[in-house]
Amino acid sequence: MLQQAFNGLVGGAFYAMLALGLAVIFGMLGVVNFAHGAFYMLGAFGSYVLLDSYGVNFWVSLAVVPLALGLVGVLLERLFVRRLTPLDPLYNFLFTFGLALILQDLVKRRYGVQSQPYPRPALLDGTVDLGLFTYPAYQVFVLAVSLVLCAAVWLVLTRTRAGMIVRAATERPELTRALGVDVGRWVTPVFGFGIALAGFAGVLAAPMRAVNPLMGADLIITVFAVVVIGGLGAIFGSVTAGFAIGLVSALGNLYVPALSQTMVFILMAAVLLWRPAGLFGREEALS
Amino acid sequence: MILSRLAARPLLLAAGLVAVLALPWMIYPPVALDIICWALFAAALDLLLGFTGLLSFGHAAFWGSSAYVAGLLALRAGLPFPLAVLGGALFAAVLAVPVGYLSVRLRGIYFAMVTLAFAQMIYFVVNQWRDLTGGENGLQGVPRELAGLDLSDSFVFYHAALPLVLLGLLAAWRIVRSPFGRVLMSVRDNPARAQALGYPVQRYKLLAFVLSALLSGLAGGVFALGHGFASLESVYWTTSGQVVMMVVLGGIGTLWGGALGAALVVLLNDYLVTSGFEGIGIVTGTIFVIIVLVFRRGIWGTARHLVQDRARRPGGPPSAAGEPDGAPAPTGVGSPV
Amino acid sequence: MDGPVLCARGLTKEFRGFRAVDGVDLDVAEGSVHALVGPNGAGKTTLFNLLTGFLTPTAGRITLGPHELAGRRPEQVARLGVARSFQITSLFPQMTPREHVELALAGPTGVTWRFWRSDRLLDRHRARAMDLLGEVGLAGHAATPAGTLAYGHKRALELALALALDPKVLLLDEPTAGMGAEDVDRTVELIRAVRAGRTVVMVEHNMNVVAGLADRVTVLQSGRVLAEGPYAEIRHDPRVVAAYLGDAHAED
Amino acid sequence: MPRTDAPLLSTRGLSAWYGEAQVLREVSLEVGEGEIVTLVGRNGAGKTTLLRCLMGLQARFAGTVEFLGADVTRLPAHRRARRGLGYVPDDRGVYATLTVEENLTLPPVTGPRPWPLAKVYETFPRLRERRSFPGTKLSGGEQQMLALARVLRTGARLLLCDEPTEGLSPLIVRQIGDILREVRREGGTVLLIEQNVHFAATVADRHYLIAEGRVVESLDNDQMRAREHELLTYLGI
Amino acid sequence: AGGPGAGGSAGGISDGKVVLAVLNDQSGIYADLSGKSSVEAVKMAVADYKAKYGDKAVATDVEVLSADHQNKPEVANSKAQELYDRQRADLILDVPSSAAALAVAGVAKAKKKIFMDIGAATTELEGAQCNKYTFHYGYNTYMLAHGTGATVTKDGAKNWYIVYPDYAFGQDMQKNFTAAVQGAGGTVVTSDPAPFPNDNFSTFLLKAPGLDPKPEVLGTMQAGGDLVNLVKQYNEYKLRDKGIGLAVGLMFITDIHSLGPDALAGTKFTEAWYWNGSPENRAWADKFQSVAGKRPSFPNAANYSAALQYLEAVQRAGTDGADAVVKQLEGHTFEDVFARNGSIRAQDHLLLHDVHLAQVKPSAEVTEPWDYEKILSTIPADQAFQPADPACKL
Ligand SMILES: Nc1ncnc2c1ncn2[C@@H]1O[C@H](COP(=O)(O)OP(=O)(O)OP(=O)(O)O)[C@@H](O)[C@H]1O
Ligand SMILES: Nc1ncnc2c1ncn2[C@@H]1O[C@H](COP(=O)(O)OP(=O)(O)OP(=O)(O)O)[C@@H](O)[C@H]1O
Ligand SMILES: CC(C)C[C@H](N)C(=O)O
Ligand SMILES: [Mg+2]
Ligand SMILES: [Mg+2]
Repeated sequence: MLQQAFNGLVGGAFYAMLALGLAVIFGMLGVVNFAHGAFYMLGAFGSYVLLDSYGVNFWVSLAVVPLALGLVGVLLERLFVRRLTPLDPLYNFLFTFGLALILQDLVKRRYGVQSQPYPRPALLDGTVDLGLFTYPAYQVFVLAVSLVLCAAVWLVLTRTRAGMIVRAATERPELTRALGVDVGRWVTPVFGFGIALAGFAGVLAAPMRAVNPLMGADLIITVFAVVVIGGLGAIFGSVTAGFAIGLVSALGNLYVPALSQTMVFILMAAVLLWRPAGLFGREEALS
Repeated sequence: MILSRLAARPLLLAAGLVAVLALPWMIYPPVALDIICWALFAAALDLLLGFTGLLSFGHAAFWGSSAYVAGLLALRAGLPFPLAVLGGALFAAVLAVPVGYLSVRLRGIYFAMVTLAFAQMIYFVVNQWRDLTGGENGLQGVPRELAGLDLSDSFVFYHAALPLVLLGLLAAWRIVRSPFGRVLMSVRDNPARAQALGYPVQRYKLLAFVLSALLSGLAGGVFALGHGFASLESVYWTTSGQVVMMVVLGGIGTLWGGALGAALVVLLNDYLVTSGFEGIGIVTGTIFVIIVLVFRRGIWGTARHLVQDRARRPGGPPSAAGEPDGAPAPTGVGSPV
Repeated sequence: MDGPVLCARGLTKEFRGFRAVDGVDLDVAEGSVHALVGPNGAGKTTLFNLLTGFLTPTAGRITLGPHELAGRRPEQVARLGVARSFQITSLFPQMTPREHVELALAGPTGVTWRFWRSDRLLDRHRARAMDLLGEVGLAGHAATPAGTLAYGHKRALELALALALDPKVLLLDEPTAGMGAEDVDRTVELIRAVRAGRTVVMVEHNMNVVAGLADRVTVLQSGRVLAEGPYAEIRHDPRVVAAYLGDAHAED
Repeated sequence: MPRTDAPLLSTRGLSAWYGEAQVLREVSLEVGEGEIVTLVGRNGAGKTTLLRCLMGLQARFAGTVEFLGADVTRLPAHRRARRGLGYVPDDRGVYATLTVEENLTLPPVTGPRPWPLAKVYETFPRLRERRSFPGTKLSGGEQQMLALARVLRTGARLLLCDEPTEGLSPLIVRQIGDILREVRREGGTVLLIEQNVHFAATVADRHYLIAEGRVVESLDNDQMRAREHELLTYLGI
Repeated sequence: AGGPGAGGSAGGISDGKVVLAVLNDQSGIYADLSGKSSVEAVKMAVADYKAKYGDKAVATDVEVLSADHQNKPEVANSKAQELYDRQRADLILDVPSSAAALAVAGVAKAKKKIFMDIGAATTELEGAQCNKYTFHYGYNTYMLAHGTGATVTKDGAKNWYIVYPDYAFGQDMQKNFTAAVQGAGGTVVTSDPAPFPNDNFSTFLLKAPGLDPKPEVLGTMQAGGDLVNLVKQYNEYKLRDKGIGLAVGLMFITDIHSLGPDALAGTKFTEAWYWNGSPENRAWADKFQSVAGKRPSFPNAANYSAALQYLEAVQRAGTDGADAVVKQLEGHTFEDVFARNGSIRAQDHLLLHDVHLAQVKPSAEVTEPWDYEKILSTIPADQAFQPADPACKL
């Protein structure tokens, strides 16, 4: 039971990391990034291609792939997203939807739909004894890294100057400019950073999940539900909801398997009834 | 302006009617049937997106659930084709009540995400409830008959279905050009103002949602019976995405544009299926991205814009299509959605 | 002028601990023009939002004759006969003034639920709509999309919309804001004309307008009522002078 | 204070619009180094809009703005701030998601004589007391102090203050007056919007009278005092 | 090929042309295991047929078409109609994904044209939804479950824990597997439905060792990406070391390639055909590789065989009239590179042929690319498939 709960947290780690990226991008730019799942997939594929074609190992990929995807994000923001942000947010939603289709099919065309092999890094091949039970080392690693990452992003956003600027720019972009902060210079990297987070989650997923072009497509919809539960734009809420949903679905699989797929959505409906803006959401979600 | 409108409308109407009647001669009847079904679906979605300012990304739930219910009514209860379809549409409308109730309170993008999630929930239910739905095998072997007449030939079925679909399109048009539709547009443009005028905005949105679901269900039911089965695909989120794409391609808030978009997407798909090109998503995705970036009015909207004088009232999406393509939003004021 | 038609008792609105409106008691006498003045941020707009259901009070009661208004939604308040204009013009940019007014007139009749009827059903309100537009001087612009109207005309349309609801109580949030001197005069005349048989509450920073129109003035400060009385009286009230009108003003 | 030859800030033919409403009409004015200048005029006259134009926040405008001898008309807001324009917005502009201290340290230092944090806290002890509170948990008056303290900390050469005394108790108002005079003593310059004519006359060197988007008159302190009554009626209060 | 109603016409080749259409998934999840490469396989069959009969060939002009159904039953349905009606197709081949296959079966019945399904697994095709013009060729859920379930149980793994995806294919597999295990004297300790699609199976993997009695084998009915997820995680939890073996309900060689042989080494499964299973297979696989550029999966070979047997039937019938060809196919027994001891059962049009129990080699034993499998035993044709379902009335 304890082990199952732990296990749910590992699953939740991916929801949390993806929800975090979505929330950062949304909180800062007001963009709901439908292509987030596609970038998660690209993260996993990127590390596969690096390993398969260039022999680059997992650890290097973990640094390089998110960085590269972050740059792609920067380019996207500069070239397209920026043009649409002054308009209704729906346009960026639709834009990223189209983008997701393109990215997914490009990978499909190049590598096919079959899952690609990606081994666990040798260092993390074993199991670790956690006192109460032993557990695969890689999963412990994933959980630890995601917790650290979410905490770090949270800390960066709450405690550092960068985070302060991001929060300030989100709250009052115009005034923040008037106080001498180049908000635009921060927006692009933040978009890139959100994308990099998706890529990072993808690299982490490669050794334990099927690496194929479709891996992000269904996941992202569940993550949307997670983010709605947590409160869109609420970073803390999104991350917490991510871990919580992981936990709930692991236990759901165990006790009520028939409901395990719909559970997230039922939870979402319940939360919406009770708190229409999500658990940690602000009221601006409401009309 | 009034005069040219009066002259243009019957002309366009006649042209549309001729096109629709000639369709199964010009293109393969099952494809023609697909086109009119999707056209109705797109019009139903546009009722929400273009005229109420709500982007539903979960309309597959209504199209698909109606497909299953219509299929079951024909298969298990032996209902004749039009009754089965109406039953499906009614079911979709009923389903839309709780879904709409929960979603309609949320603004633009939040609304889109929540409808998407609800639709995914319906998808899982249909997938798992195998005894009723056939699960991933789909609901197969749905008969099509009317008063003892076998309609399984698609050319015949097209003509049997056409009145229903036209009725649906007419209904969509009527709703848009009704007192109710006027309120919807005012809600889209300025909900606070509509409220101050005494309109219960949420309830109007909910009714619009239900009507849109009803018409989507009508389309989905015809589609299912036309194919002789209902499949999981019909409740999958890609279906929701596809219909949004059709509306955006045709032009948000143009009603007929959706039909045009539907025809183009269906024909393009039909072509790509045998073209040997493996990246259908690349083609459709690229077209979609270009439309969103460059021709936000869509095909119909751009054409109408070119034909009409600028000063005339543009029908438009929540905020952007009112201004020139690519122009930034008006100074200072955020969009109301 | 009879007894109060619109009353607030202990009306309070808190935003995350911040009291924008703090225990306001307000009595608006039937048939009067009641001005609400006070420094920016005093809570005037918030008070309007409370009175019209756009905000739910944290505490307090609002009564309109026999009806309790607190907790009702905006459209319900509007249906009970309280109409408002917005401080910042709030219209449907793609609709013509005539369509605006028709929509406002049609609301109470219930025809707007009839999605199966032609929108020509709304034409039955055309004559009345044109009358109203004439009253506010917009007859010549009845068919121009509102988005392209001049600012002063938009303000006039705001007023026409409020009038179309045939309200018992008309709430005007800075009706002369953004208007040139002539427009201000015209609007003052207009309000004077439409006040017959109605009660008007208005937020206004222009003291000339207040002096010319208001029977009573309530001065708000920091969410509380600082003073209340006829303009001639409160303009000499030392607290009002200190909080709002300024020291120098009392001397004249 | 005498005016120096080249004004620190000058505008020529500034006009501004919101939608179709024109709110500034051909405003030309100058502020010399070391001066305290006020803009007076009734609500809605366009004073705030004028400051927004100077700060680069106004979307629709025409005309030119020169600062430190250079044309900054096309410069975005953050670049102007970096050149030494400090802004106190009329809504105080306190961040809810930042603590009081973060609110103070957010803007970068841009001028020659920044106030160290210690000095800020010394001047406004209430801010020190509440430095770890979210900014908007402060009372209105405290928020006003915070907004002013925030630009003092940047050491901006020219402070653009939009009604910095609004909602403050008389005691604090007097303190604000002292601070502004101190800024001037240290060589700083202030352009100030002020409704309180009395206060304006005690603190400022010169006054621009704004009505319906125009500069109708430029007055020195003596003229201001002499014509106070006339002005008040003109201002419409 | 003929227009509507041509099904009954006797003698000769309608339009002077025989048209074979491969309708399958060329861009979606099944694209890699069949897809366009099966079109190549069918062309090989045509060439072999022509080479065999030369001037005596009844079908002198044979055209091969292909279309992508994108795994959408709606598309498959419309396209099938169009292929039969407009493209004059006499035969539609492959159609993976059961929903699409059942949809096309309906079209074949209505148009009275032949459909030979290879890619779909459902037994409905030869059960309640069977019809005169539809043939199921290669494999089905019964054969997969029965082969692996019965054999592995007989080999000593008595206690099973089954995890299956909660949708039609998985539910079918679970039912068939349980029957097979029990029929062979084993026990299914528990079977759990898993969400589909799913990328986190740890709940089930963690639960496995704690079950009572402890299962000796984990039977997974997942396919494609889900299977890959499950196996990766199975290895992470080191279940093999804990004495829980792995048996897979449905596995294609492409899946082994995805995971790498080591991830699956020792795993048993039922294989309809293996490219390196015999010298003949290998020879054909070499030929295939020279045109398709890769090693064939069993659906590739099955497509070849189906096309070939269809053409042979045309040859025997002397016509491409559907009814005549069906008559030739029904009950026909034959042998080709795919179908050993092949026969087409007349009652339900199911192809019976020898299938194999295969095991994944560890990479140490892999001597050349794609050489992943070891054939353990052959399940003879008459035992590999279910008896004809009485629900099927042709
Ligand atoms: N939604 C809100 N959330 C938090 N605070 C609010 C909200 N609305 C208003 N306030 C605060 O309540 C106070 C009163 O605001 P209100 O708009 O009522 O002032 P007002 O008297 O109408 O001012 P003005 O003359 O500028 O229109 C202000 O301090 C404002 O910041
Ligand atoms: N964002 C806006 N959109 C539309 N109109 C605006 C906007 N901001 C200000 N206005 C209008 O522009 C005019 C000038 O406003 P501004 O804020 O510059 O005046 P002000 O002199 O600062 O007044 P106050 O003394 O009330 O601060 C006013 O009529 C105001 O209503
Ligand atoms: C090709 C396969 C994996 C089987 C497929 N799921 C079917 O239902 O037939
Ligand atoms: Mg106000
Ligand atoms: Mg101002």
